[in-house]
Amino acid sequence: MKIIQAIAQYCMNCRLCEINCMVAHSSSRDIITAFRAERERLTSRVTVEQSGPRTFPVQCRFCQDAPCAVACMTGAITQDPATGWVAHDPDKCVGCWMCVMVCPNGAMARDVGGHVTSKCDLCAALDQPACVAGCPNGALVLAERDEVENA
Amino acid sequence: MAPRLVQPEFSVQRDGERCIACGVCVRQCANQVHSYHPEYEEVRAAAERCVGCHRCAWLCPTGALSIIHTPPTYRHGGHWSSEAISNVYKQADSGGVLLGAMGNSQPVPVYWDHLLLNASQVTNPSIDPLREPMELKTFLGRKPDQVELEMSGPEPSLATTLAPQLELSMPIMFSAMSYGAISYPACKSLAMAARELGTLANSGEGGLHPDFWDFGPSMIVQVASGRFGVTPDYLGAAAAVEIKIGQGAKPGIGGHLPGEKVDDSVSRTRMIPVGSDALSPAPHHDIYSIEDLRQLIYSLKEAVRYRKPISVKIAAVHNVAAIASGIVRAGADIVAIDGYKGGTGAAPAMIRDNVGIPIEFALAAVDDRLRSEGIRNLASVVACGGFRCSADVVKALALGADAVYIGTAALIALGCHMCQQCFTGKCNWGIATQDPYLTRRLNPEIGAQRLYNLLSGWAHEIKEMMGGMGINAVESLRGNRHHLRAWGLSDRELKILGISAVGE
Amino acid sequence: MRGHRKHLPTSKDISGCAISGIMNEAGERFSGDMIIGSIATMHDRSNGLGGGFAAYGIYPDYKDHYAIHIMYDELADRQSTERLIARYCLLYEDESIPNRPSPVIRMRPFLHRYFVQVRPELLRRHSDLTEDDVIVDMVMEINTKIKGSFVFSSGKNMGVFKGVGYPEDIGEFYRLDEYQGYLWTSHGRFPTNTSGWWGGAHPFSILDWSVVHNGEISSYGINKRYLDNFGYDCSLFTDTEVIAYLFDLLVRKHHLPFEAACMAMAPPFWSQIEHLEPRRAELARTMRTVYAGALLNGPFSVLVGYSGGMVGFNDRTKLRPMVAARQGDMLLVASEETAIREVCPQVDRIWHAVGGVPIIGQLKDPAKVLGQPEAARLARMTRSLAPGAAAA
Amino acid sequence: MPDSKYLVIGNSAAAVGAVEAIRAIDPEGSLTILSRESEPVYSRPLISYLLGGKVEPAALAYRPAGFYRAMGVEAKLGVSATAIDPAARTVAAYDGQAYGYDRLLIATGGRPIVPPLEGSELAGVFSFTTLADARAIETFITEQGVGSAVVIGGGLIGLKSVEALAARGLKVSVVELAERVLSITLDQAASALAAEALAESGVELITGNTVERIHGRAGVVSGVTLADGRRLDCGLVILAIGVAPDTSLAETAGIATDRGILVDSTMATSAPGIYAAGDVAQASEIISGQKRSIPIWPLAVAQGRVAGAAMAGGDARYPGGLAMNSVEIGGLAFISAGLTTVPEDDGLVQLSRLEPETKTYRKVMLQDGKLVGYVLVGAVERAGILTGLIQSGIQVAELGETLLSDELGLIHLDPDYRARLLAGKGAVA
Repeated sequence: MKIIQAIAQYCMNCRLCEINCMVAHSSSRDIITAFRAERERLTSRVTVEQSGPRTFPVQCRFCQDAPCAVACMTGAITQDPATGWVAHDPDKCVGCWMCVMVCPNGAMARDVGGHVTSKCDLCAALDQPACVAGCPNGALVLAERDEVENA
Repeated sequence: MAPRLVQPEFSVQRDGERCIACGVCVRQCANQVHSYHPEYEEVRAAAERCVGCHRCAWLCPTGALSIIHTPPTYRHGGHWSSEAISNVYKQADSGGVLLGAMGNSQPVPVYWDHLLLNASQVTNPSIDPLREPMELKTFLGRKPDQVELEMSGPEPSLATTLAPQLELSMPIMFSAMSYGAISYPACKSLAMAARELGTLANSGEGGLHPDFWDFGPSMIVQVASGRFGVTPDYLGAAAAVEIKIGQGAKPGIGGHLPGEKVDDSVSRTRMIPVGSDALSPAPHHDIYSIEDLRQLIYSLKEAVRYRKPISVKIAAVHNVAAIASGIVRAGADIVAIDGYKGGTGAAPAMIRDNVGIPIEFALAAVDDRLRSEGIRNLASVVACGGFRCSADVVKALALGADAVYIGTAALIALGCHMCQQCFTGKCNWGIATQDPYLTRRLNPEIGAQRLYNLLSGWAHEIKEMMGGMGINAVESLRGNRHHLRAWGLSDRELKILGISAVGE
Repeated sequence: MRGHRKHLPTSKDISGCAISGIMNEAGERFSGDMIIGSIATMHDRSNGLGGGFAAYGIYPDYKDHYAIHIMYDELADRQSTERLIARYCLLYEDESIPNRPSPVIRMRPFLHRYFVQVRPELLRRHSDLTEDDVIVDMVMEINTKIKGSFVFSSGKNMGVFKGVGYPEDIGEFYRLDEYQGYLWTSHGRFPTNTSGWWGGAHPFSILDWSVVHNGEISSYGINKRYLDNFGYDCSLFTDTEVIAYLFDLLVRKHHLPFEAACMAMAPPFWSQIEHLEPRRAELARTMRTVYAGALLNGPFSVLVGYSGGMVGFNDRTKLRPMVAARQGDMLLVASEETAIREVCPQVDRIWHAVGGVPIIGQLKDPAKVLGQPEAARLARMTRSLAPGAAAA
Repeated sequence: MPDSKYLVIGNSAAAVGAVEAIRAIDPEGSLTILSRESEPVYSRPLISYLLGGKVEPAALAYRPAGFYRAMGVEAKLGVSATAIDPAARTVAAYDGQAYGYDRLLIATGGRPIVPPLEGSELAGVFSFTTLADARAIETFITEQGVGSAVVIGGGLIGLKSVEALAARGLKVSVVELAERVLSITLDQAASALAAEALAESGVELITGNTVERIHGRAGVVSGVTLADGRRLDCGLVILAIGVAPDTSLAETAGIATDRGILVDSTMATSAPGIYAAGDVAQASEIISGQKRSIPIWPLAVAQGRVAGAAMAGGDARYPGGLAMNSVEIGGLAFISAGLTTVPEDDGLVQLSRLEPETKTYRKVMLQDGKLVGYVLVGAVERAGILTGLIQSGIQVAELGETLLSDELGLIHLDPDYRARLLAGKGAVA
């Protein structure tokens, strides 16, 4: 399956990926409305990490034997053994943060307002993930998971 | 010390109804104009730091930002413009030289805009480049007067061997911009685009980063007065070598790369210490007259075993025609003339705005002079200095240029917004900076594609204009001043340009 | 302005045209009737503001003399002109060019011809000069310096006859039916901006080169400046003049065969060159690179006459008409097929010229017609580059 | 005799992990589950959410309805196994049947420790480890109109029940023998924050004390007497002293046990064809390298998967367990893993930062340059990265204080390790 790859050398820390992610997963899907009326629930599923001048975004890697799916005690997170897809059902999530505890990528975001976790869903409903589409510098691309290169 | 008298030039206007305090502007402004105030959950601007680069406005996801040029409006005085007054304040504040970057920023005449192109009507059909071949291929280098054929064999064969030529898919190259003045990704964008387009980029005087040696066949390397990064391998890597005598933006003075822009990589490429200012002397210290230039030209020809053309680049100055003639006679295969509006990463503003002559006249004078001396074919003439669009290029070709160099236009394609602060090293577009936080902003894949797009667009326009003139090969446009007419110029200017007035 | 007055134009001549050329490659001479008949069929391609002919082999008695045809505004201009000629040449004969007054030919200049040879002492004094060079210098000097004089023909055993009018009327006027030549070319003109000066009619000629041409050369501006580089002063602002000088430069001075000269002027496209075999590609690339300024761009068909034959060729995209036919020893080339059929109803072969590919007619035995030295010079000019090289 | 290729005793995390792993390899082999609980597999940790009224009963389903059918499982729910005969490869069950097997998994989990305490037989005294417990407590509270409760034990189960009871509006007292709550999973500072959070939610916390006896009236709980003689009135007592591996079946079958059933890295026990996984098993632990029983959900699933794969002929290996816990107390999140307090021996480096005003606390423990444990309170977002670092065993000493930063990211980590993570290959090579 394809996941999102960061081309770190072109990540410029604008963090529009985070903003676009929040808007894409808001109920209004309108940036101003989302930030005005839904601020409490806005949770970016992608995090731009920074170390000195270097930055790059990290989001769910759809790991083999995804530890979040192993750890999830409610069955909210499940992994399709055939495709590797890791799904998160917020309706089943109770916010126990077990997945936060085990995700080695730090890619499980806490939606504190809704007391659930959220994770990258590759914007399955859109043509391409909002972060990829909105990256102004081509620093986010879709790549086969097995061919993802280091950031 | 009393407060500075210089006033802000820009106003940062933030639409409160649209700002979501996402902080993109805060993170993107290297001049620290924007700052987030968590206690009020709002972003504010320190407009006095704004250089008008528009980076924040471009990236603001809600379009909440407008950067408005609001120079101080002193009482209107015809002679004492606001800029003149502000410049006095600046120097009284700082005691320094007024620095400028990019090209001349004064509202001086643009002669290209006084020239108009011809098109066919009735007596001659225009050619549709979408249907007919339209050739822009250009060869730069020394040409003999004639081709000699060996007639003794069963069929005539070539007895003439051409001097080394640069083959360009179109008569447009990227002008010299050094690694150091511009960033690694900017250099890479230019090199990648040049290779993809079948034209050439120019290393400038900053040496060639090892990563770019692969692009050698698409590069001209410079030998300038500082000799930065010049090694036999450097000369060997490139398609051609250019001796830089002068630059249109700052004729008569050397180069100055501030130490802030000399990071580890730049230092290794230039072979100078990290953090040291890279100072190119005003003259080459081994060239004090034309015969010395000849020696350097031939030294370089020896070094490249006569396999590559040697170009000499000069600034367009008053007696440029005679100088160009001397350069051709000294053995240069290409003469590059950089006009008064040429760009730079840093130059004293007084020099930039007041020294030299416009490329239009310099080019016309050089082409005429070389032809009148019967040596026009001995060297190709490359014009540079402020080409803004394909029509400028077509006019330059018609005036007599074999090709043009574009610099500023290329940088604008890469995102440059002409804030003219290159010398600060804080280019928010990742172009004229070595700050690793800023250079990341230019993805060379995108940059190269944008350059490719720009020149593809220009090439298409040039073909359309040529087709209109009934010309299907660029050599028939080159020096063909019959397709130019001028308006609003004096007889004397017309005479120098060698063209007729509109209606003639 | 009176039409017969010398009026060197100051801006580019633009005109449409008819051209025709007929040659007997065996060197058999025939009367000017035939070429007049041919060009007359294309009456509608011209508008009465210019017509002319070049005829080769017409002066057998003076075949070793340059025949200088001059038009004078006033008889008074003769004096200074002849003094100038005398500086360069020895005069053997001179006369008014015979003509037949016609109601349709009006306001003509005085037309005179001289049979001359270059002063031997000039050649001795300037060892690098050929007698052709001297004649060219002389013609250039007369045409640019003397206000009322214009040399319009300067070759050996050939002559140009031209004026303002329809070509058939001009032919009638010059009594061309009374001349015998082995090669004739003709031109009917449709100018759009002419002053109607006789000297502005075509053919244009220098030495034994004569050029008739149809079309507008969009590269004119650079061709003119290119020729400037080599000392040619293109004072007539006509494409024809430029083509003539280019032929003179490429063939006479640079010793290129016609095929190579045509390749310089109408080269293959780069995309075609890429597909040539390497040696020919290199030749074509070199020709294009060196002779960039000689490339004739824009639509044209042109017929170049010289003592050894004629060369017809088109622009490389063939935007102007040119038809050629052979019948026995005859080669006929014209803008339209009718102009051939009219005078030669049955032909062995008739074809449309291919863009950029020259149609070359040449005397089969030039030594017999022109003498051995001239034949040797011409042999080089007609060497083929390689089968198909120029055709690419 | 109902024979199966695969027989699983137990029906929780480890059992489901095993079933799914078996089916990933062998879609066909017959598979039977024996479960002493009568419900389909449910999320055991959610029983406190159910009792607290935070989720509907339906939310407890750990796998969708039809899971057993989809997996081709014969689920014998409410049928306890009573004995294993390793020689005969049969399991005797409460229904009188002997279930034959080719491969057997013991996933019986843990049993609550019920101390010999006077009054523990009274109505209103409950353990809190099963859905049945939760339902019984809920019924009891409703029927008896219980207004206050005493929870014996300040560990995870105890505090979970406290959270649930408090959410139902009961006045709750917690009695913890140790000096602080969550003494096994948290360190002093974090326990203090937990105590603070408990206090803020109106819970009475009594530490360094214990219940001596439970009082009753008419067979129903009425209060407790503490060791210090204090008397607390209450209508409900929850025994949450701890849970022990339910090894009884294994022991009687002669399978090697310690605290739990001893297993190797494929979860195989000492008996051929018999595997154990989950809270009942005692598998290796990565920091000590010893076999330890770590009764947490993620490890139960992971062990179940390894066991299932091994049973079906796969070659999965258990990388070793790591103790870790995530709990919220009064809305404050606590996550910890590995070593959380400095043991006696030296060689441990401890970095910590406490910000009382924001109720955040971060601590990491390093040994030989490797991360061996952490405690996070409040700001827990980076917990997983730390967990991964412990599991990977890579050197992190040079990260220093960055380990305590909210900005800690893959960007700070060893490039090879980062590459592995970004390619979805997980923390353990």
